[in-house]
Amino acid sequence: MTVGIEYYVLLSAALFCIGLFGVLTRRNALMFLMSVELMLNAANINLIAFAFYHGNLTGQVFALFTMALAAAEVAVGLGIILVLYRNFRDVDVTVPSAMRW
Amino acid sequence: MVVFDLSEWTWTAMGPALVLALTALALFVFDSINPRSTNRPVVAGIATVGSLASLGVAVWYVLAGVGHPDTGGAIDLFGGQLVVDQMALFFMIVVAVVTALVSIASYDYMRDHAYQAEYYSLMLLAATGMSVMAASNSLVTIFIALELASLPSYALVAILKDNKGSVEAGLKYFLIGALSSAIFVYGISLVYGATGHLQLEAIAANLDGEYNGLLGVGVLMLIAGFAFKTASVPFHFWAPEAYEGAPAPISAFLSSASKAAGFVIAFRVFTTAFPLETMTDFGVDWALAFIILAIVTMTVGNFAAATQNNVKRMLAYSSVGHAGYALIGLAALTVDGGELVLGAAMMHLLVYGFMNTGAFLFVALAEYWGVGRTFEDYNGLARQAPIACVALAIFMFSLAGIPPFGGFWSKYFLFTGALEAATVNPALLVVAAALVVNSALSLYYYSRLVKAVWIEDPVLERETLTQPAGLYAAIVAAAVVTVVILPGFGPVAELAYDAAAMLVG
Amino acid sequence: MVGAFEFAPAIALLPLAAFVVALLFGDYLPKKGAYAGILATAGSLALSLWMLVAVFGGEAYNEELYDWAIGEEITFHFGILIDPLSALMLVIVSLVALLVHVFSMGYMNDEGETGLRRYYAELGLFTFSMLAFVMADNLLMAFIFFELVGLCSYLLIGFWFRTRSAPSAAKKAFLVTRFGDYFFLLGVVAIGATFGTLSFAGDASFVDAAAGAIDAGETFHGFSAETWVTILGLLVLGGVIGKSAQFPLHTWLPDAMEGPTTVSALIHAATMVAAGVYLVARMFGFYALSPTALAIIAFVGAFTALFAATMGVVKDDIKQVLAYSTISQYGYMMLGLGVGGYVAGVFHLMNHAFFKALLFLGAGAVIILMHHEQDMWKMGGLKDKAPVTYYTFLAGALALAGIIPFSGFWSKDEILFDAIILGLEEPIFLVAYAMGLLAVFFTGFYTFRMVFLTFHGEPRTDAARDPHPLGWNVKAPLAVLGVLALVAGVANLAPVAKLTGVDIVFLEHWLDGEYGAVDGLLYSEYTATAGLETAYIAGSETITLIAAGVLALGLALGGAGLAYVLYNVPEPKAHTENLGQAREVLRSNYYQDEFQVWLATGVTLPLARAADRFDGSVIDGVVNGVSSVSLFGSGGMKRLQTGVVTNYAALIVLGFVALLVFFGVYGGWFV
Amino acid sequence: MNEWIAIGALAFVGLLIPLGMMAVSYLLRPSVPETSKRATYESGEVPTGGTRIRFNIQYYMVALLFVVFDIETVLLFPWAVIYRPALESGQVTLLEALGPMLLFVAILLVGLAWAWRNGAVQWAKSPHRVDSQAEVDRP
Repeated sequence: MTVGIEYYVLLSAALFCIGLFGVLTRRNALMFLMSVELMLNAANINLIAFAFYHGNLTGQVFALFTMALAAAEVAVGLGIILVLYRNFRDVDVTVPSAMRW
Repeated sequence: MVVFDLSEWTWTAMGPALVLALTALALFVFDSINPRSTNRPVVAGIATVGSLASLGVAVWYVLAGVGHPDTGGAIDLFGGQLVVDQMALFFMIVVAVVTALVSIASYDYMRDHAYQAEYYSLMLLAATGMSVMAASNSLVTIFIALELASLPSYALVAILKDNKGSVEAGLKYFLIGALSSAIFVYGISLVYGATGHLQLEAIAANLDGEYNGLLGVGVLMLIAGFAFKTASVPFHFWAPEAYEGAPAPISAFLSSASKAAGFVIAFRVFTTAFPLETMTDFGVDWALAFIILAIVTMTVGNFAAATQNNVKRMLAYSSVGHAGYALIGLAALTVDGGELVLGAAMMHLLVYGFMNTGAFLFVALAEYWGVGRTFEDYNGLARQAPIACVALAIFMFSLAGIPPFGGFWSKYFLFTGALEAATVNPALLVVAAALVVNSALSLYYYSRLVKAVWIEDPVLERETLTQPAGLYAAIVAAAVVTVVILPGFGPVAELAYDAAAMLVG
Repeated sequence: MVGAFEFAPAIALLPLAAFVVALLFGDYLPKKGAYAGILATAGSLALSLWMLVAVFGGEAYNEELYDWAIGEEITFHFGILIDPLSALMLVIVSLVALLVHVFSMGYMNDEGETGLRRYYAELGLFTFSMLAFVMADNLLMAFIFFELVGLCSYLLIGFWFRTRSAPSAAKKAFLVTRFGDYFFLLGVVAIGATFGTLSFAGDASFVDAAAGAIDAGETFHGFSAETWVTILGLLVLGGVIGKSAQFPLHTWLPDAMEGPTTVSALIHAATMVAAGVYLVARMFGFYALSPTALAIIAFVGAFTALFAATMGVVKDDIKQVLAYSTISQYGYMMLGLGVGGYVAGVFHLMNHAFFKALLFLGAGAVIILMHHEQDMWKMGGLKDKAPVTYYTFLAGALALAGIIPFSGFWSKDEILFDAIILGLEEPIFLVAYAMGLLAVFFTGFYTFRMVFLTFHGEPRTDAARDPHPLGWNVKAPLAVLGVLALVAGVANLAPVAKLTGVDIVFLEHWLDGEYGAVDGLLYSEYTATAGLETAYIAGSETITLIAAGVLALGLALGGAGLAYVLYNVPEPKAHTENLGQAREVLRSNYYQDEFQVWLATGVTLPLARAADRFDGSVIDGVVNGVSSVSLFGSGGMKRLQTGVVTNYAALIVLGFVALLVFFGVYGGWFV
Repeated sequence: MNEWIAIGALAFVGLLIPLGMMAVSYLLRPSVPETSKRATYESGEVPTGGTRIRFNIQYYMVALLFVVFDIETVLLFPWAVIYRPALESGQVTLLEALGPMLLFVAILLVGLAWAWRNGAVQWAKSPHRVDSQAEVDRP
């Protein structure tokens, strides 16, 4: 039984929305980051599913790149969260709000 | 004309980006040899020489006609993943110029900083990313280059580790950036789903109207990614904070080069992969999206800038406003063409690269002096530093679009281009009107700064101000170009129009 | 003679260099920069003469040198046009400028004036601007330098800016001429916009374009081409009327006499005022296309000639008399041009430049003699004490009055002749002719009234009894100009030529391209274009010629004779009382100033007040409202930036969803 | 669609059972809060300190390096898959096939060398040194 392409899209959309929900509600920087990773992986699901659907490998290869870049992004992000903690003694993303208006 | 044959070594067409990458690696190697040294002259020197070399190569290529229709047209690399044409070279020049100016200025600004080599190598890596963005011709390369440009930028904004402002800015920039890149890559996946390809020409060839909804959402998500990179409303929220909190040279770098790079991929993607005619048939009228974005961005940017008290933040918002002006380049594209207005947007980005970089570098100078951040703190600076303040006045008036300076011309061409396109699409009249209204408003807050510097009396007595050579050199160079670009506008305009014509035609 | 024209820019640039030198180093130079000016103008004169010789050798020059603004529709450039007309004018201007510079040493330096650095710098700048104006090959360049000479005039009239009257006169001159220039500017813009070119000559001249448009029967803005050309011509004429002090914009010139007399000689007699008339001559091909414009020029000129001459009759100040005579004489030139007498007009322009410069410099000499007294009633009997001044002044006066054989006679006679032959065909021009003719009488009268009051009779004050001595630098320019006033008429002895058949109409050949010329700028072509019909008394040219000449000469002699009777007595009395009511009218210059002041205060001021009130309440209200609303909006808009990154994410998502929904519905993706 | 109903039903039941049990127990149990009940349960040990303790920064550094370098292998993977077929096809030379990957690895090596030289893989002796080390890490 082949699963229809629309279900993959639905799955990835659900994952994307879960990630988005996390982004909007989590105040912990790490959770924020994880939520973003969810969104990226939602894209990966899409890419691989469509690669299968279209019968070319472009999407799969791109998914690999996305993963690598996501890792790099996490690395940079963790560094920033580290200095955030050092400066604010907290990893709550809503705390640093000195610059506004 | 230099006769230059790239047929054997086509990858050398990426020369400007390669030079930047090699310079970044060289800095890493240099720093690995003696990690504890902070040899500022050598490090800053390598960065400056590297970026100037990149500029030199790019200018040489332009003069030699690389990618020009007369010499065989655009050069495709790696199966069309990269393409080097005149627009690519044009933006490589913009990136290299800004990088060079910022490198020179950083020599003084970052004088007490511990991570010298890291700072410059991150900057050059980001510049490499931007340079590659200019030549990217596939959503894969675009995404990779975009991330290559973004990731070092996040680190650069937060590089003042003990400065709460810098860290806050870095965090916000990073979080919004991560969110935007997730949206962007999801958009890519949707476009891939709708067409089965990621290479831009292949996408255009495979638009069959089967999955319009998918395609439409995907295109909107791509727009979101570009809007983030170019700091366009509603993806601009990171910009005021990031520019305000970051070290001022980095603000200059991001608001000029990064923005230009964001625009170049937007130009390329939307003209190459999504021909307006086809897309309008499919119900995906992206030009309309850009019209809305342009108007909103201009208005929000300029209005928010009008009542700022912090100079850097004012410049940050004005940078948002200028993104709106440049968006006209895409908004005014019509089915019949529009290379004029696209070329005008490219010119605006070039001129902006000088005047905005210069303006932020003046802020860097003020921070170097430690005079403070608000307009009042800047009062009467002209008495102590007339040269820099003349340069500042030039930048401000050019940003506002006052005639003799470069900023006027590009804005003028944008305006006429929008009016011309309005004959096809009346909505552009609104855009043109918004351009005029916002320019008028922008004059208010730009001249406020000039007034503070030249007319007002200092609130407090200041000690004599030093004249850091690097910062001064960069500021004066930017000011000189902002002025002399007027007589030089012929060739610049020609190049921009050629580049735009290749893309649209 | 190859390459003569390569040096043409230097003609103008030399005085510019003198300006810079005088401005920067004037205080350290001997004579405060006078020598720099003299050297520069001498150089210009030499080069101008070279140009004259080159043109005489059959060459001409029309080059665009530098494009300073390139557009799609129109390109603005600087260029040089040297043809017979401009070559002649260059010589006149540089010669008079040179002589005035020399004279200035006597009039300004030797009299111990201060601020001479400024004086010579401004003089240099003026000479530069004037020469560049003369050489201009397009209307915009001409306009630029037209304005620049106006500026210099303003500066030099206000040279003694510490007095009360000089600054006010300077302002008046500036404003009145600017008023005319405003129309000129409109004309320049309109011509450029209509024809896409502003060149005087060459393949792409607006004159050709206009002629082509008329031939093709095009229409512009709902007007036929001919009407439109008339409108354009009249717009440009606005500048001419202002600059050449024609009615009704003549009121500034008498006041301009507040400047140093040398300035009056150079700027307000020989050159700048001539710029207006020169401009008409320069674009005569354009005016020739429009008989209406020509007729208006003729009537303005004729009326001004008579009107100013009558006012000159009652003036007591020697410079005032000369000022009104200047206005009057330029009226003659306009009359000449207006009736198609291109050669006559240019001829008079040349002669007038010489004899009026002479008279002004003579007046300057008299003022030196009189220890800076200008009231003629306080002079008298200077004839014996200053013979050089007297005889040169007399030569100028004879020329001005138009007494044969002095130069003024020949040119004025030619103008009147051209007017009458046109008037005989089209009687309306007889009115213009009559005004011109009548003015001859008044000219003769006031000229000799001035001569007799100044030089004849008994000295009436101590100053006149013991005049201040004069230096060589005062006498030499007078002598040169005196000779020229006598002999310049030889250039075009048209009546003699017609009577005797000897070909001595040198100037006519000169202007008709007998030697070098630029295509399209020829007298004969103008005549052909204008196509004015003429007729003669009893069908005979000779009779007409003699009748007109005798009539004019007789009137001039009559005027002079009346002056002789009334004023050539040891103790002359003011006879103006005999004029009764007319005296007051004349003395008050027909209440022109009062009228203009009334126009300003009675009409313009209330209008301006109303506009100001409108501006203050409605416009400012709207503007201030807009700005308050903007700033308020700005305050609101920046509150969007809460500083909390989660809010940003929410707003981004919200914005994106809004776009998504809008485009989804708009593009029908979800159907 | 039909075959998915079973899965959906399974998921529904799977969620319903634990939720229902928690709801029932919430309704039935008495609520008597006291200190020992609210204390953190640490398998019988007496809890000490807060929930958040600072890890040695080197954990983080090494972990980060691992993540970054490890993930780069995913980029090597597709290359490895096509390397041999590409060479056998004869359309690419050894240099063309091997060169880019060597370049890629070389760049990674530059990064690794830099990280090494900057002390990223240096193991700190005690947690106390970490903070001071971080301060003196750079002059």
